[in-house]
Amino acid sequence: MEWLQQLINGISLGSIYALIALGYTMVYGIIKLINFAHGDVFMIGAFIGFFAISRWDLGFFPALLLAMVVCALLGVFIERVAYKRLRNATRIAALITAIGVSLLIEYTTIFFRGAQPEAYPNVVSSKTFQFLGAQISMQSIMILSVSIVLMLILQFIVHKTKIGKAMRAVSYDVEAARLMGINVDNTISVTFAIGSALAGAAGVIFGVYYTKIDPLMGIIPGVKAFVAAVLGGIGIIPGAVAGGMVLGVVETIVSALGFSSWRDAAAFIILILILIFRPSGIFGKNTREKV
Amino acid sequence: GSKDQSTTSGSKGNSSKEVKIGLNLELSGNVASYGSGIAKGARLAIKEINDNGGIDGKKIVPVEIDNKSDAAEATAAAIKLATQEKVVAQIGSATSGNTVAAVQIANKNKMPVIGPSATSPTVTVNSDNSVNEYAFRTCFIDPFQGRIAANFALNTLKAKNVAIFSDSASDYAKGLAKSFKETIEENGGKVVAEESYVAKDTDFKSTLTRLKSKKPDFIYIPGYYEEVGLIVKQAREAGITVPLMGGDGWDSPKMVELAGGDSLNNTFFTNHYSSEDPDEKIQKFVEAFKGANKDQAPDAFNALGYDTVYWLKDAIERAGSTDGEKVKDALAETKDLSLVTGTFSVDENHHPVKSATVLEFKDGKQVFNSKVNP
Amino acid sequence: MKKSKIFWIYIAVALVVYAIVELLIVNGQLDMYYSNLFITIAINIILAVSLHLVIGITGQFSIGHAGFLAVGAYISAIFTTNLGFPFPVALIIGAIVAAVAGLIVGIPTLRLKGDYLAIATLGFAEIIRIIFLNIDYVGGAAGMQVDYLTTWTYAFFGVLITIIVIANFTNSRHGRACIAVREDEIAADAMGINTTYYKVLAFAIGSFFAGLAGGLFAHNFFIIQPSQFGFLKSFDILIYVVLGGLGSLSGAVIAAILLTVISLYLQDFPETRMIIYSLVLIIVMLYRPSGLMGTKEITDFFKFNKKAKGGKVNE
Amino acid sequence: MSDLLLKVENVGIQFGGLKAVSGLNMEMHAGELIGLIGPNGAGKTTSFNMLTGVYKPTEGTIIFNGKKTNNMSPHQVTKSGVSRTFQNIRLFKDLSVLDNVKVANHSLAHHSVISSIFRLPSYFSGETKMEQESIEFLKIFGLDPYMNELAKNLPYGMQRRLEIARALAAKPKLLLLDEPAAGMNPQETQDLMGLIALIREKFDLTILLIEHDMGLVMGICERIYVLDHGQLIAEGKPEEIRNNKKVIEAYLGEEVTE
Amino acid sequence: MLTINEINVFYGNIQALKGVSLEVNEGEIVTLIGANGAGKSTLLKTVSGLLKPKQGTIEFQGKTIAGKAAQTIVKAGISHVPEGRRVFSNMSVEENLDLGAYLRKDHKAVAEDKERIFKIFPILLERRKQLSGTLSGGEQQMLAMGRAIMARPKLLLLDEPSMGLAPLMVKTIFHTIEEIRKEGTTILLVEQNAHMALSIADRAYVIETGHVVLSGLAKDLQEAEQVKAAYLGGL
Ligand SMILES: Nc1ncnc2c1ncn2[C@@H]1O[C@H](COP(=O)(O)OP(=O)(O)OP(=O)(O)O)[C@@H](O)[C@H]1O
Ligand SMILES: Nc1ncnc2c1ncn2[C@@H]1O[C@H](COP(=O)(O)OP(=O)(O)OP(=O)(O)O)[C@@H](O)[C@H]1O
Ligand SMILES: [Mg+2]
Ligand SMILES: [Mg+2]
Repeated sequence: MEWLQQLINGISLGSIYALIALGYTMVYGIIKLINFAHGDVFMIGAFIGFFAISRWDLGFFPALLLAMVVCALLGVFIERVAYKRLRNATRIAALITAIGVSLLIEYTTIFFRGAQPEAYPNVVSSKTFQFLGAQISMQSIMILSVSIVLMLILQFIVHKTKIGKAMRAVSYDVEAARLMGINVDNTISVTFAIGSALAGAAGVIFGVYYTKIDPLMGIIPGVKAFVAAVLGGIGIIPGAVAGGMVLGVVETIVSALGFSSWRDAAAFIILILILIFRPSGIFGKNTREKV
Repeated sequence: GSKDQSTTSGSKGNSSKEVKIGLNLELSGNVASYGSGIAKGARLAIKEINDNGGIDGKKIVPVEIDNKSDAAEATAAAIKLATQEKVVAQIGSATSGNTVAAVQIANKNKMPVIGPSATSPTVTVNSDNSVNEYAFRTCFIDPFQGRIAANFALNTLKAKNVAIFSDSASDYAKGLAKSFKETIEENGGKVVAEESYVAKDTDFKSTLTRLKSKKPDFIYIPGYYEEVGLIVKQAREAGITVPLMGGDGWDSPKMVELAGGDSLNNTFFTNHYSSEDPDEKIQKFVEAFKGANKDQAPDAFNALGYDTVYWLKDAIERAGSTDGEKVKDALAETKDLSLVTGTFSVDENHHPVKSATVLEFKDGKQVFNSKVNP
Repeated sequence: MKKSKIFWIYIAVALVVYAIVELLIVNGQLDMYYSNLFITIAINIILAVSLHLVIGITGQFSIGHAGFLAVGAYISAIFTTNLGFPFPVALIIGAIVAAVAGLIVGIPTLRLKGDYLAIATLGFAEIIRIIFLNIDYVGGAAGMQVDYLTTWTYAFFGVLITIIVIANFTNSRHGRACIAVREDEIAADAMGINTTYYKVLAFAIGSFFAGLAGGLFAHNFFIIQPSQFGFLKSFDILIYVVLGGLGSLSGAVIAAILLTVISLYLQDFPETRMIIYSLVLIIVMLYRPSGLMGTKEITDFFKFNKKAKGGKVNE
Repeated sequence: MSDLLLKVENVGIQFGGLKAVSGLNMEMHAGELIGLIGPNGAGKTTSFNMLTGVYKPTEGTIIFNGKKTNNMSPHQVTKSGVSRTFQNIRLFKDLSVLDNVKVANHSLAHHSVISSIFRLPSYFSGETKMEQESIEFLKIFGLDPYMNELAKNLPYGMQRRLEIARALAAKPKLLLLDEPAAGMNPQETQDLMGLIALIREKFDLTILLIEHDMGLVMGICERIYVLDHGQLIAEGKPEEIRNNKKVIEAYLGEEVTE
Repeated sequence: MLTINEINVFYGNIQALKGVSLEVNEGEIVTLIGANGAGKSTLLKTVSGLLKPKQGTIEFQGKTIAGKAAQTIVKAGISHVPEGRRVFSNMSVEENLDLGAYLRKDHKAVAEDKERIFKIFPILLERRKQLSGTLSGGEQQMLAMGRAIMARPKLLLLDEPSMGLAPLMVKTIFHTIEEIRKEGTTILLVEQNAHMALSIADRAYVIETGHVVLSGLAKDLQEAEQVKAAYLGGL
């Protein structure tokens, strides 16, 4: 029973990682940018949700929507101001800029409201029910379903819709995409908007689930989401969910065995092992460069 | 770095009409919330003192430096405060490690350092038991709180099989856990499980599930409210109903918001004071702090930062000088000084000797339970 | 042999600078504040230059350099503080152990490419940090108190040796092989270059000097804690290299100096410090995406030769 | 005929479900100049990749100079004496022209890392030797005036030539050229033919080349292998190939244009 | 149909086109020949909006297009098959073709066009689901042309379509070019294979180091000594 409970714990932790990793992998998949600011957009989303619920008395869903919209706009703004100029620069230059943007968001937030944490109000039922002697909370079921639904939607958008095809075309060859009549700037903006809206949604859900939010809350989940995305095969949407789950379950198992102070190390060890045996992640196709 | 020329005149800001005090704090980086908590308390105290005419007529001029929660930066900041700014004394840092980093600098430059929340004994006492002349602290030392909690668990709550759940990335939490464990075992109790988490974690369910299966009748959770709030909430959700207890890191109005009032029933913590204490000094502080900080109620860091400034003021006044050596002596000779976080004297190891209060949460309110004298 | 003469001129200039600073320190004209600043700059230069070899020259996207810094710091601290070895010996042992750690990390991970390599190196650095966090012998989270032994002399010669070794390595057939790996791994392989060997070699040399910097770092700050070696520290080092200009050794040096000074200066603005710092970072990258120096070296401006970088040897 | 240099026995490779090459048999003797032709996608480049260790054949053996090279990595194959150019030019774009050649010269000098770092005498002699030799190669290709240019700044035709120079600097016995004349106009192609003949003489090379320009192939190759759908469909002298039914049908088309 | 007037184009400080003027009439095949680096590709890129001319004008069907965004120019009816194929390598052959029709809304006609392309290039049908990055060089060239045709352009810009193709394929490609022209598409063709290009073109321009040095009817140029010597080789 304890182990069933632990498995459930692992999956609910994993779905949080999956949720954040989805937006990460989406942006990465299209413009190959390790968007370190993703975790901070996630944080902003959490705060927007917080203010919406506790100061402006909105319900959970309106707050979620508001956070997604604001984050989408923020994401587009960041892209236009900070990343657009760097499209032709080295990837590493864009990475440094992303680190800069991440610090900027974190410390601007601290500047305006301080570094102390905030506690999310209780808006979604935190009921739990019993299943074979294990406890499952309504909230974790909600998070898991949200992650999976979003994954399906994203997968559909990217692979089946016109804008999705445009996104993929842009990701492989910007110039050739232009020649197809694709508006590259808009396509990238849409990508950022979707990715950032996902981050915002994840922020609100995170806040509701774990209660505590603070201006630096995005750093660790940001890195974990990156790990999850890479585990699954970066750029691959179902991979983000799978990677998140693997990460969540591994961390839980390590803690359950009594090695909780090693759990981050274990997460990275799993990552490295998987990469050694499958250098492009669980779902990544190991396409060798054709010479 | 020669920002203001007015202070380049050598003798420690003594000559002019001001008293320079350095604040070497974690204002960014991973423990920014502790450092800025101290800063808020200290700023309030400085403002009050200056509004009331300063120290012996001299205004306090704070020099704030952000050490980015990093010991190397804290060292550099201490050097700057001592050699460039030539402050009378340094307040900070929030963590023991960052304070230790400044201590050698302090000794060399005769600049007293007071760590408002540097709980580790090593801040003031070296491994060879010699005392660092210029190092002080405002808070309890770790072993003290751990001992009180252990006695409380054994004697008041009649616990036998206890568990410990502490922050392995915090020397504070580890220090408390260590003395708690020692005291429990010396007095016939049994530690059935010892688990740890890492600061900034948000998900503790797996370890809590594991703890639950060990069936303890009391769990000691030293750590800071940021994580403990979540731990208490998740523990109750996981069906852990036994009493939980922690130290002064629990003291924050956020604790109730994070954990929820119901979850906090049957939890206890040791603290310097109770913000619910009707004592005039305390209530005055709580009101003033709320007034200055958008109605935010103070936490332990705020209170300690506040008290540290007043303690320093007291010492400078008693020394009648801003000379580092004299201030240091005055700090060491502090006797029965009454501040918000208690009335204390300084012992030969530069530990403040003050009584601790055990508080209990009842429906989201901190309720006085008992007082333990050192 | 004209080039080797120039080499000696550089060395002579460097030694004169060293002597002047040392004199000022001994005479007390430069107080602790400045000597600490110079030592910090020196440490950061060593870090920047060592990572420059890995990223700038060999093109391997490593973002876990702080891990090797940590190894050097802890190992050398153990050898001086706990075991009573002389400081220089401890420094070398720290560097060697860091190089070995570099080999252990490098051999399995350097098969990975690009971002996969990045996250793997970041992961290894975190693992190293967590290991120290869990070892009570080195104080765990509370950290380890270390004797204050680093002086301007140690720091200066650390920098000098690092730069000479890495510059000489770069300007040899071995360095060229590394650059070829950076430019096009498949073509390099087809030209008979053992790409794995050179990647691992560059990584080990880079780790060695990061370890050296770690030794100097540990003994300059009284205390070391695992939290000082997190990935944000790795990013700081990465920023030196990229901001200076990928592939430019002098760029890495200049950026390390500049950013250390800026960071120190910003201590006076605690509230806005990180905001200003991040804005500087973003603006520099936006307006000079290839870094301050691009791929040029400072010597290029003295037009000793005007060749593409990495190909400077024609003594 | 002189010694057997390369023997390819029943070599094949599979990518997922696709058999890109199968049952390939070839023999090359020292000093020969041989063409490898075939329709697009026939598996020519893939065969090169197997010969140079970039791909590992899933079946068969490759014996070069008496040694089995199947499982060697590319740099080992190169050291054993096979070097190549690429269909899509793969120069070290941000290196100077001279350094491009020096990279390929890598194994000619033997000064160690230690000797480089400490600038021991072997370093100076080794580097000097490499530099002189590299310049010699550039001279042959008329590239010496551009030796300090970045490779990416060269015009296309020169880049192709530089790639050949670079491949030669690795001192191969067998040189593999993948569409060396692609993107060249007829005049430039003519010059290239002369150049190939020249280096072959001068360096005692055996050459295998892939090319779609029939003028070039028929003009200089002594023997030709024809691949189609991964299989050898013909082998012989240019005359024979030109009139081979299968080849005409699969590759050349009805009237052979020149 | 297309009128280029005195354009100057730069890469940074390097001037690649120096006052080039050129005209393409409706229904024509115009070819552009010249040595490597003469600026042929640059010219095509400028027409399709990938580069912006510093000076000069470009008009397409009476409307000025110089400096417009590439997607606007595609919409106006110009399709460009770039040098080096530039297929979307991690997408399947079919998806590449679909992207060619990105701006089109007439789904039925798009499907028909796709069938037609599979008829012209049967190998593409065979490789329909294969990722285009793993196609051979020649296969990719066919795909790139097919993709451009999918846009049903009025003017097709072709940059060295015969590069790297087998002789039979070269014939197919040139045959296809003529076919496409017959269906009413105007073509501006850049070629190294000057023989073939001149044999199907109506008119031709010779371009050298950024200047147009010669122009005229294709069959006249075929005879011109200057062209023979430089571009037709001694064959
Ligand atoms: N890495 C790979 N993965 C999958 N298929 C591949 C790979 N490399 C080559 N192929 C397939 O193998 C076949 C042969 O390709 P190859 O490049 O050898 O052709 P080629 O004869 O060189 O043609 P061309 O003259 O057009 O260059 C092609 O159908 C190609 O799609
Ligand atoms: N991205 C670029 N940056 C700088 N210079 C360039 C760039 N692209 C082309 N050039 C230069 O512009 C000139 C014209 O190049 P262009 O590609 O138009 O030639 P081309 O006639 O198409 O030659 P080819 O037959 O080799 O395709 C050349 O000198 C080339 O070096
Ligand atoms: Mg090929
Ligand atoms: Mg061209």
